[in-house]
Amino acid sequence: MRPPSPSIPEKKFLYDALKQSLRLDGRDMLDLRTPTFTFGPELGWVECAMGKTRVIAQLDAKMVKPLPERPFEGIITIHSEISPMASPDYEPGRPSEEEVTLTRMLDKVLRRSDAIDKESLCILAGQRVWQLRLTVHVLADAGNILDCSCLAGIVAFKHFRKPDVEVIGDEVTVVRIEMILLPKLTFFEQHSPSERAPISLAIHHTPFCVTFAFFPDVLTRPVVDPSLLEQRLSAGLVSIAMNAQREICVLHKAGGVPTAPEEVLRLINIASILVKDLDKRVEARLLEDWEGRKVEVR
Amino acid sequence: MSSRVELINAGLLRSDGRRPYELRTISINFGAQGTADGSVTYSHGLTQVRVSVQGPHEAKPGTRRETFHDRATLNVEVQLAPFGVGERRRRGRGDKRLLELAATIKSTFEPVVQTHLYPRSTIDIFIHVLQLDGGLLPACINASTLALATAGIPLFDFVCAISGGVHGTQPLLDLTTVEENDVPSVVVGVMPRTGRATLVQMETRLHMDRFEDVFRVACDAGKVLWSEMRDALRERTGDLVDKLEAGPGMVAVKETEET
Amino acid sequence: MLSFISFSSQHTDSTYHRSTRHHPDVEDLMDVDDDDFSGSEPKLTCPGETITSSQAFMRGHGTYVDKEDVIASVVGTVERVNKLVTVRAIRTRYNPEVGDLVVGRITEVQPRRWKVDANSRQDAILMLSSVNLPGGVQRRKLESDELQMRNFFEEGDLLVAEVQAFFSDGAMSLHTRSLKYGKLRNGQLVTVPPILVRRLKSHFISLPCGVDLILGLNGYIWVSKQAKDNDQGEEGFDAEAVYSNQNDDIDNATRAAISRVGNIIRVFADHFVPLTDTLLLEAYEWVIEQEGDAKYLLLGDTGDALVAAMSIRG
Amino acid sequence: MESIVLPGEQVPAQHVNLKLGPGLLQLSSETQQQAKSAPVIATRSGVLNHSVNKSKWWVEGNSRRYVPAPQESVIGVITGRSGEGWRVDIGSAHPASLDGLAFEGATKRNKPSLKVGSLLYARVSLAHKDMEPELECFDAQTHKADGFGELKDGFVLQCSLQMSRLLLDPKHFLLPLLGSRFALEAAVGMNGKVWVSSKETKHTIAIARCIEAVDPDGGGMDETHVKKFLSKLDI
Repeated sequence: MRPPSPSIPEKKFLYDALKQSLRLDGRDMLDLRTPTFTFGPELGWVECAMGKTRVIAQLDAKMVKPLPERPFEGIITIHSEISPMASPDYEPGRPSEEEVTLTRMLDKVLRRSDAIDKESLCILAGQRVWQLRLTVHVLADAGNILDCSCLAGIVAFKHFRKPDVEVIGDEVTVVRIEMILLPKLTFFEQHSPSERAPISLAIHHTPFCVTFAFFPDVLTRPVVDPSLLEQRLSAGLVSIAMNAQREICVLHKAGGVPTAPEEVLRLINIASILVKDLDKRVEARLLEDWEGRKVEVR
Repeated sequence: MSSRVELINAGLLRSDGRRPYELRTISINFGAQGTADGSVTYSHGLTQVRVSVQGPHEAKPGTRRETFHDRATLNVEVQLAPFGVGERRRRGRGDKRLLELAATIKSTFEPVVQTHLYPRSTIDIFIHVLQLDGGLLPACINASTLALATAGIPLFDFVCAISGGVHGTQPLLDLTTVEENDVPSVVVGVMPRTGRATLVQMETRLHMDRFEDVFRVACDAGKVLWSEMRDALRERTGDLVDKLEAGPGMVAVKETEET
Repeated sequence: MLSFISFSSQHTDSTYHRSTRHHPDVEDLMDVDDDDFSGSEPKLTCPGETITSSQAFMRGHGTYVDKEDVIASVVGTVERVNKLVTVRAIRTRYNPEVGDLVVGRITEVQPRRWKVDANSRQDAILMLSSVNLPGGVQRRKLESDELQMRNFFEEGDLLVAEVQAFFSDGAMSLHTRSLKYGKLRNGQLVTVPPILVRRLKSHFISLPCGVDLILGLNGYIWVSKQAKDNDQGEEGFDAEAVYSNQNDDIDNATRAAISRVGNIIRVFADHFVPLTDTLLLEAYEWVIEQEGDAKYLLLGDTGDALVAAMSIRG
Repeated sequence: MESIVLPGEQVPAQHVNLKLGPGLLQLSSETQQQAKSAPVIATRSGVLNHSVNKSKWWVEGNSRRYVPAPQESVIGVITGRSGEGWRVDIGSAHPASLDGLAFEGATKRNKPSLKVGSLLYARVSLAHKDMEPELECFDAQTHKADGFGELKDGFVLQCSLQMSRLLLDPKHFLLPLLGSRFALEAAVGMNGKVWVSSKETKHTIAIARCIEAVDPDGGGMDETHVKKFLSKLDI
């Protein structure tokens, strides 16, 4: 069943409020909900929350044979799922339109933007490469699951450490795969000179997705990071994935209210500023977490 | 990925001899297809798509739940002929790329078609891709615009879409497959009356300043396409009107009116 | 500067000789005079083109208003009645009006109603109370009738009916409460664009070759064997015959005539020729003169020759 | 005294005229005699409550799913027409139905004009586990509107069921506190929907945010914090 659309008073109130540049949660038109990250005990496990929207991303790696046509490249696969758990609006079974959009956008933002250096995932050309599997699970949908999922995904990539390997001839030895760092672990009981800390992934750049919602009234300016009600009542979304280097990775505007070219360029500019802040916040938070896991190897 | 083909040479000519802003030839054929209400075969360079529009009509019993009480629903289906692409491969109905393409086309036309005039009805857009050489989405969109117009479905405006890319710092328009594989590409759909964009899509990394260049050029190119599409549509409609007004039927109608 | 080489000079705005309406970006906004509409030349327009100012004119079908302009939303000819500006689409689904005669096909049997495909944007509705029930025209509807609705019409049946009224959502309601209307037998259905069927004095045409035609305004045309011309009165209302699913015996000559007429209509539809009784009659005579088989009509040449002959005759 | 019960836990509810509210179940027993003293168990987790004379017992939980009960006032959205009436979404498992005649002054000819998407303040007139709940917008005896009917303008927000019960408690601080700052209208539905309206958009937003902040299932702010929170808002 399609979810019942918002009632007439809700609709009217939201449009009126937006006309006065007021948002129901007290944000400014161009404010993001501050994302918070909770890292799990494993590296590459992150829960990202923006307001009541919550997404879990989990990354793991395993060794596989590379694809015959790409013998020097690792493999990245992304699974995403919106179950009825996120919101009763989603039906189990058949992938919903939202799910198709989310899967494709994650694929474009995280994989096809070449954020991760795939060649660095190669262990032994044509024989062994790392396969990175990212699973994105939407826990709660309170609007804008796309941005939240992309954020969770990229943070998971940055948080992850892959085990070091040693290649002797055709033999591949994983050096201490069990040395997944636990928080507040200060000391390793067993260690030998050959043990090395797991290494982070080679990441070219860090794309972040920012979504704008447009409204039917031409004079209402678009809002960033729409809440569920805003998203439902919007007349079109524009998603822009950018990195802190002001490069656009994905731009997706399909339909919705027609927008003047200048407006599109203005949004890109706004996105570039928001992305810079996000980048700083993510780096700081990752550093904080890493410090907390500091290991002392004697 | 890395190409050995020189995409653009010192004389600013592209691999197929075009200038950076030059578009490929467009041909539009309104020949009737079956019982469709509107149909068009649209080719843009070597890309060829065929679009049939059915409707507005009563929703099929199975999909009636998905209709709206205050507007028509659009249903877009895209099929890629296995022989139309470089590598012969059958794509099922569940192919994610085609589903996304269909979803994009659907959402592009939702605000353009005056769906509020047809509550509870459905408008079907069936797209067959016969040949593919870059610019698939723009071709589908332009052809759908024309097919919707010939089906007599009210539209707020045309949607004229074009692809663009950047090679180094040189913006290019209307990319072929070879170019699409190598340079960042942008698809822009404009509504010519207001010059506003309904569709902007980009999937590869590009600096925002470069993007601005190609985006502006593409918006202008959309208007040029519009004149081409409008001409074709006018010619076809004029043709039908002439037949209607001046053909043997009209003479007979006049005769009956006189008697 | 931009250069679009493949578009040679003929496409630039300055030499846009074919266009009669311009994009608002283009300098000369056309001015609307009274004779601008009444001229013999039909004015063509395309979606998104400004037709006139919304202050002086009222918008009708096929147009919408944005700010101060009346803008076309369909491709077709601009028409004006007093202050009302409409754009008539050339090819479109059937737009019903009360009193129109339509031919339709039953798509669904629902409680106390049938759904009828009539080439419109929604299926038409035929209420059980809007049909003549067997056993006399004045007979009241019984509960048992509701249970045996498929005995009257079932899915796939063709019928001729009249548009009676509209529902609030725009769907049309049909009725067959006349002896002229009801189930169709003994013939074939030909579909043409609805615009080709003009409003005529009568939409029931009897051709002298033993063929009856029903020109539905929705573009559905029923070509059938001529009914026996015995004037049935009210009392002669024969339930068996009205709702029968059996064809009468049709001899080969009539069958040939039916397919010949059907093919003539198809040829005319291909050439976008509006249909009238005289035209069809003359076309039939012409075809007989050619002494061809009915199927040759559908070959391009014969069809073209037919249309050409009809034009010359006019 | 507050006590927390879990599903299955036995509850010391004993009274000659025992009335059990939501979340409690008296186990069936064989004979009529025993029926009076049969044990009572909780079926939901929450805080056990009872009336002063210990005749009425109920469990106050923090669930969000509304289970309709007769005579409760609710806020719903019209989702469609059905025959002579409307279908209304009140957040329960099944849509409720509202008869077209269940309004003050409604006759067969003269029914209120409601559209799909209209917001209603109504009372549950029938709630049975095997039937769709039914609503009415008037007092069935007096045929007076009694404040029920369509809610125009304003804004409706979703809160926990517990919050809406708190708001209905006249002793609760929030609505009087807000009312002392600016004029406001509010309708509280037992189904966790609260309709608020005031002259200024920003006031309505402030009310909505305060209710959200106080909601025990959300922020859980107390009075002093709300005052601080309100002073920070631009009103």
